Formats: sequence, structure tokens, C-alpha cells
Amino acid sequence: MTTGSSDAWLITLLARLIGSARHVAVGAASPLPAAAALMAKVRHGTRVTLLHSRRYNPFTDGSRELFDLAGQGRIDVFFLGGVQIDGQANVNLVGTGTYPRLDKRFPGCFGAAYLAYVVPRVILFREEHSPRTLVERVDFISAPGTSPPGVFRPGGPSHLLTSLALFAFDRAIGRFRLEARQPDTPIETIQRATGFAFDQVPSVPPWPGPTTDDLALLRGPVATALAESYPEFARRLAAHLA
Amino acid sequence: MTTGSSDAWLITLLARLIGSARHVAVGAASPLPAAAALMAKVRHGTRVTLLHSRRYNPFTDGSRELFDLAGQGRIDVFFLGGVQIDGQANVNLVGTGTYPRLDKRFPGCFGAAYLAYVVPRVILFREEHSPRTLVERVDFISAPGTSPPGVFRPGGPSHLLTSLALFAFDRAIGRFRLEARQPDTPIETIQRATGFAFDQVPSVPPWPGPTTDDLALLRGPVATALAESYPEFARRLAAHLA
Amino acid sequence: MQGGVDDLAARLPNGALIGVPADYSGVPMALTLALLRRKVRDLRLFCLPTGSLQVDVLIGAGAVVQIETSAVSLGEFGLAPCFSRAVEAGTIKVKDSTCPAMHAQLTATERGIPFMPMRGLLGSDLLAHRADWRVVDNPLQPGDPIVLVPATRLDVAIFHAPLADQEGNVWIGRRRELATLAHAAERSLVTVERVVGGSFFEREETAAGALSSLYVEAIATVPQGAWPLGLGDRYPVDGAAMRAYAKAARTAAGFRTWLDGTLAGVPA
Amino acid sequence: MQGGVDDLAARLPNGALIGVPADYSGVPMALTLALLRRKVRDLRLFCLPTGSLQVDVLIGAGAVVQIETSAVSLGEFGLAPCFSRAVEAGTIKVKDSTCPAMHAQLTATERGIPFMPMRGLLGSDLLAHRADWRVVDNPLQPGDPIVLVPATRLDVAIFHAPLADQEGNVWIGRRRELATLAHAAERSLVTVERVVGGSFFEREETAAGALSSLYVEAIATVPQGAWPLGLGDRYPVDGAAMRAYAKAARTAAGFRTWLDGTLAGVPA
Repeated sequence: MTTGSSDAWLITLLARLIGSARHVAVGAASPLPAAAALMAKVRHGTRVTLLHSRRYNPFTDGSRELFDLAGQGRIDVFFLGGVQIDGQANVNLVGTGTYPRLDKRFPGCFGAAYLAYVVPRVILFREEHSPRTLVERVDFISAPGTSPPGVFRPGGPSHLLTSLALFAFDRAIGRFRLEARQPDTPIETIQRATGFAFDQVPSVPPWPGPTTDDLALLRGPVATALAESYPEFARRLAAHLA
Repeated sequence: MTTGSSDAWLITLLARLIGSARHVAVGAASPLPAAAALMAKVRHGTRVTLLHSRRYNPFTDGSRELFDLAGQGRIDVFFLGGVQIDGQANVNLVGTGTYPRLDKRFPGCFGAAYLAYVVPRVILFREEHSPRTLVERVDFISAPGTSPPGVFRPGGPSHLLTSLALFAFDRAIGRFRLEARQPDTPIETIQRATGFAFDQVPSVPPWPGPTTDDLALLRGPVATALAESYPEFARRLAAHLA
Repeated sequence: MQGGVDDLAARLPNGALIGVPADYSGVPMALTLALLRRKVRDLRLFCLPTGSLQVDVLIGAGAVVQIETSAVSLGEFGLAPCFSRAVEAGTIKVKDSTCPAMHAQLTATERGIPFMPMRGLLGSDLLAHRADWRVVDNPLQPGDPIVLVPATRLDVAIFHAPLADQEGNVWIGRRRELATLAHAAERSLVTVERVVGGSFFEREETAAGALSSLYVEAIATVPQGAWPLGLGDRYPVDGAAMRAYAKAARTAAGFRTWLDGTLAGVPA
Repeated sequence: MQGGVDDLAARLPNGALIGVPADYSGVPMALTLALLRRKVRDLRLFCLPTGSLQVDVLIGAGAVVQIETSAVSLGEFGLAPCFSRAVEAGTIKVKDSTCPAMHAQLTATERGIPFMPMRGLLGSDLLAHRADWRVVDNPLQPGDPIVLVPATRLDVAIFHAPLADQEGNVWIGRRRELATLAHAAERSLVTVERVVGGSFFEREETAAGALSSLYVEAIATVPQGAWPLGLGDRYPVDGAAMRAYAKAARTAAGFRTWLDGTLAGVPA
């Protein structure tokens, strides 16, 4: 019914990365991270804040409250995408080419240049896994992957998940380590599709698929909770898993 | 009916000092300044903020909004009292004796150490006119009367009104100038009752009393508006002027 | 203090530094079109913290010389085509930022202070391109570099809200960033869905979501004033209209056709 | 998460740095008496921005070693007698401040920054006696001295509010300083007049005045929980009780009699 990089698989993987965090916040236009966060909520009672939801949004001090909350250390996990991500976990959300006269302009940094520093575990999530997205060096650093000693940085990138691979990021050495692969994808394919060098665990395992329990959660309470913010996506997910 | 330093006279004098200011804010436990502000409101459409009122309090960002508003330059006139006031317009709201082991402790500075700098016209108002309150040098400077060049200070004390005298404060030279006196009080009495040296205008005039129009305003719309915050005082004022 | 949306537009001078809200806050689209009817130009935009359709339309119409923002997009409807095109062509100046810095620069003005310290930013290319941001050593704990961002005082804030009352107070609910916008602006021009009787300050429940009239210069009533964007729980975004815009604006000519049609369809 | 006021009091450790509200914000008097029943001691108080009857009682009972505040008073009922007596006797340490500095120090914590700049203060004796405040030259505009006040992180915030809902959200209305207090505290212990069904976040009108449960560790329902102080538009201050207190507390012995009587009169 579902393949190794289908929505259900990726959501389940993201939910494992969240684990039993106290509080996860998810930005706009992020249905898979939102579903993963809601899965953690159902399973572990994780507090979930979906920025563009009214129901799952506790903010009454305006939109700055997310950043305040992160600065207070009250958000444990956040998700970031990226036009480009490089081997040092630098993230580019601004565009490609030479700034400021870019070849291709994207929306901009949003909160990344702050949240990537103060949220303990930032999960980088970009489905497209290609030399175009995973590059040797980003054209513009919206948020660096690591900071020199002395820079106040309680947080930073912890993992990178794509449709093909799961990497852990080692902040001490500033390098990704391949931890698991999409079951149908050999390591060589991942190497060819990745623009940066990376370490890997011995005999990189295929990543696990959703359990029966995971699928029941997804079809049921997760799809229901997701419907407020992502009605189309929630409907498709539930139908697909039915 | 009313004497030269009765409430009606002092309110009218304070209202003249307010003039047609855009926005006057009045702190807690200040019925006379509040009445004067409401008089300016009725007469000139002055915006009046009474801190401990619900009706005349536009703040929805909590109690810091007053200070924000002042910092934005949106408050033109504020009133300050003082345990002691000295000849340089330094104000003491903390206590008498040697800080921190004071002989007599008073509540504290409240917002004075900020508002006295940023509100363009701070009117010092202390009814008791004696060598105990108007001193050579305050024991503790809650807010200095003047600041050296280079200090950001768009505001500061402009006048001092007591039950006996009206002084203007000259910020350039840091001295008070006696401008008017309570009609029954000779200048010599004022000099004896004042602990600091001051300048004076030629042949200091008695201050003017309330006009018929002033009294009508006080009895009518001012007493009515005042009743929310100062019910006892408003009743007494209206009865006294009836 | 109450007038039509064109009266409001007339109060906004060319060349102004204007504060605009994010797509979830109440975007004054009707006022934006009124500005274009009066051929506003040389605007400098400050987005709190991101720009929406409004920004894309103003840029597409050539009314913008500079924008300070943490992002511009059409949200689920994709990239902001006129914005991207203008940046790629180099026809507008962009001061790229990040959401909390956009908030912090207005907070500094709101609080009457010249700057705000901010965490993050160090080592980003944002910082490298912002001459107005400064890195200092934390004076309270040396050896701790920190960024200071300057106070930004807006000439005019414009936004759309659900309600105003008869005293000119505006009900913004929990969209408190609109209060920050108004506090940091010299003047605020506001459109609302409708005007209700009395005063929000009469009841504590409604007072909690109010913005005092002291910050508001003028109000115009414009039902559906955020259309085609949505407004809180009042109405959702008009997906068909947004998709039509996103498609049309892919080219400069397509945008121009969209704009002419839209302006012609709006009662002057 | 819901318990009695004594359960709440048990959660507040001796020696804690606690944030307390001004007399107009919702003072948790019932909780304060519960703290004294459990013989709390060595408290350090941080007033936002001023201290009320609550502070005077805690000081009179000998439960306070330090207070940071812009003022302590009984408002229209006069000076705070126990506070004044303790300062004059030198038995507590006072960090004298001014209202906006009290706000700014919590704002810094709320925003995750180590300090806030603040205007005013230069040349005052407040500044002369505060080793934790620093004067620097404005890095963005040299020749402009400005004070930096440090972030203060509270161990516990305690306050009284009109309502909580069944999710543990608290309705604070326009008393937004209570949100700042909660944001800047590790934990918040809250008493409320009553608990209502549902969630304040279901309606935008009630959401606007809510504080999320994410900041609140525990809640206790205590009708008239601010008595003898008042609570917003719910009930006024009890003038007779305040005058009785002000008179009794003129002497240490009088205070002790008042306290014993009051504690005995409160159901444990």
C-alpha cells in the first residue's frame, strides 16, 4: 500500500526523530512534519504548536511569541527545509546565484536565522534528494550548521531526512553521517545524488516502515487533527491508508 | 466659597499648565492632577490617561504600555510628587536619611526615573510647601532635574506647584523661578518656607482664581468624569462648589 | 476620522516607509488597490515579519523601491512572482532579515530604545549584508558576541482588522503584532470589516483584544477588505483567486493584465 | 494540575526568586497566606512593577530576604508599614528600581536576550546603587550613553486571575503584564476565581485575553482569591479590611496579631 518513501513512511520516521520531546513547533506549509508532531502528541503527550493553525496555536502575544518561546528554551524540536543544504548543515532559504543579484530568488529566511541557533534539535527535512538541493556549499547561508566556540548556541541541526536517506549531523565535527536509507535505494545512488561528502554507519540499514500501530494512528487521530490545517492532505492520507 | 489654595484653585492652575496638550497621563492617587487633566479634556479635547482607571486607560499591552507610550513621545505632560524636591528639581521618592539605611522609607521611585526624562513637560506637584519638602539637596535622587549634554533627554521638569507658589523650572540653568504666589501669601513667607534658593519674576503676581466657566466645568463634567476613579473626592468637589 | 478607502489611500504619501502585516494578520488588500489607483510610488516596505500577495502586487506595479523582510511568498500558492522577478532583475533593494529581527526592530521603537539585542544571526550571510546591524561583545558578560538591531520607526502602518468601535478603537484580537506595528508607526491607517456601537473598553472581554484609537489616524470600513486573502476566523483565503493570480503573475505582462482587470473591477 | 491552594503553596520552595504582580493585576492573597501557613522563608521578591499588601505581609512575617521593586505601598491606604520598618531596621536587602526597568528585565528573559537597553536612569541614585546595571556608549551611535539592565529569570511566578478553562489556560484579559511574568518564570502557580468549561482558544474573543497552559504548572480555584485587594471589574478592594491592616501593622506586634488572626480565620 505504501512505499518506502511515501508520506506514511516519512511521517513515521520524523515522528521517531521527535521521540518524546516536550514541545514541537511546526512552520507553515509543512504537512508531513505536522503529521509527525501530531503522532508524537497522541503517543507521548508532546505539546504541538502548528504556526498557521488556530486550534494548535497557543500564542496570544502575536507572532513574535514563537520566537520568544524558543528563546526561553521552551521549544525542543523545529523543522527547517531549504533551497539548498550543504555538508556542514548550512541552510539556504534565500536563493541561488550571487547575492544580492540572485539567479533565482526564493521567499527568504523566515525565522531560520534565529531558530536554528536556539532550538535544541532542528530537523532538516527536504524530500528532493539531488545534487541541486544537497550541495557542496550553499550560495547563501541563511543559518550556519555550526558556530565557533563562544557563540551562544544551545541548539542547531540534528538530522537531515530526504526521500532517500536519513543523516545525523555531528555538530562537533560539522559533518553528516548516513544512518539509514530508503529500502529500495542502494548507498551508491545516495552518494551520486548528494553534492557533499558524508560519513556513514557500517552497513547502512534500510529504514523501518510504519508499524500497524503507526498506520492506525495516522488513519485515525492524526488525520483527524491534521484536517484543520491541511484538509486536502489529511483526506488524501486517510484515504490512501484506508 | 473657595480660597486661594483650595482644590478648585489648584486644579485650575494645573489645567492652565496643561494647556492644550495632546495627551496627559496621570498616576495613581492624584485626584487634583486628574481633575485638571479632565478639565483640559473637556476644554481642548486633550487625551487623558488615568493609570488606575479602567475607563480612562487605553492600555491593552499591560502596565508597560504607559512607559512605551512615553518612550514613543506620545505623552506630553505627566505629574510627579516627591518626598523631597530640591532647587535643581531633583526629586526624591525613596526616603530620607542615608541610603540604603534610611531614617524614613517611602514607597519608591515608581516610573519617575524614566518618565522624568522622556515626557516633555513634567509638572512637579506637592501641596506641602515647607523646608522639609523643598530642600537644598534631596537625600536620594530618584530623578535628576537636569542632565549633562549628550544624555538623551527630550523631557524633564517644567513647573513646580505647591499650595503657596508656582515656580517655572529653567532647564538651561537648573533653577526655579517663582512666577506666581497664592494670593494671601507674601513672598517673604514663600522664601522662609523654601529650603532652596530661587529666582523670581519682577513683582511676583498673585495667581488667578478659577473663572465662572472653570467652576461650571469643575462642578459638572469634570466631577462626573472623575467619579469613576475618585468617587469620594468628586463628590466633595461638586458639593463644595455647589 | 472615518472615511472611504480612497480617503485613507490619500493620506499615505509617496516615498513613505510603511509597515505591512503577514498574510495571517489582516492584510489591507482593498487599501492596497486604492493606493495603486492613486498611483502611489517609491514606497519602502517593512514586513512584520513576512510579505504576502499585497507586497507582490505593490512590487509588480512598480510602486516599491525597497523592502525589508524575512520572506515574501504566496504561502501555499507558491513563490511571489513579481518579488522574485524584481530581485532577479535588480530593480528593487532588498534588506533581507529574519522574523524575530523584524519584530525586534519595531519593539525597539515601541519601547523608545535605540536598539535591541538579538540571539542567532552570527555567521549567517544575512548579517554579512546588513550594515545597520552591529555585533558587539555582551557588556554584561564579555566573551559573548551578540547582534544589535536598530529601532525602525515607520512612517505609516496599514492593516485590516475585523472591527472598530465608535470611538475609533480597533479590535485586533490575538493578532498582537498589529499593536506592535501601530506602536512603532508615526500614523496608522486601518480598514475594518465593520464598525460596532459603543466602546471595546466598556467590557474587559473586548478590551483585551483592542488597540486604542490613540494610535489610529483614520479608519475606513471595507467588508472583505483582505480579499482574496483571508481574515482570521471571519473568512478563508479565496483559493481560486489566489491560483489565478499566481498563474497570471508568472510574467510581467500577465501581471499587468491582472492588475488592470482588478483595478477596473474595483469601484473607485 | 488542579489542586487546592495549599498544594500550590507546597510547590513553591524556600529561597525561590518569585515574581509578584502589582495591586491592579490580580494579587494572589489567598496563596500568600497559604505560603505563610506552610512557613515559607528566604524568599526573594521581584515585583512587576510594584509591591502591594502581599509584599508587606510577606515581609512582616519575616519570609523575605530580598526585594527588587520600583515601589511598595498600600496605595490609597498609605505606606507599607512592614516594608518601611524592615528597610529602616536594615533587615531586608532592597534592590530599588523603576517601573519600566522591572518590565525590561523580564522582557529580556521573555525574548531570550541577556539584557535590554533603557532610557532614563542616568544621574539617578538608583543607578548609582545597582551594580548589575551597566552604562555603555550606544554602539549604533557613539556619544549616547545608555543603561543596560540584565535579564531576570524568575524561579516561580504567582498571580491570581479571573478564570481558567479546562485545558489549564488562564484568562488574564488586558492584564498582559501577567503574561510577561509567566513567560519570564521557570514555573507559574496561578489561583483563579473559577474554572469554566471548554477552551478559551475556541473563540477568538476569549483567546485574545488568554495565557496558554504551556506556561502554567498548576492552578487552584480560590473565589475572592485576591481579597482584601480587588480584582479588575470582578470585585473592588475591601477598604475596611485594608484600613484595619494599615492600622494594625503600624507596629510589629500589631502586625503579628493581625497575621495570627488572619491565618486562624482561613480554613487550612
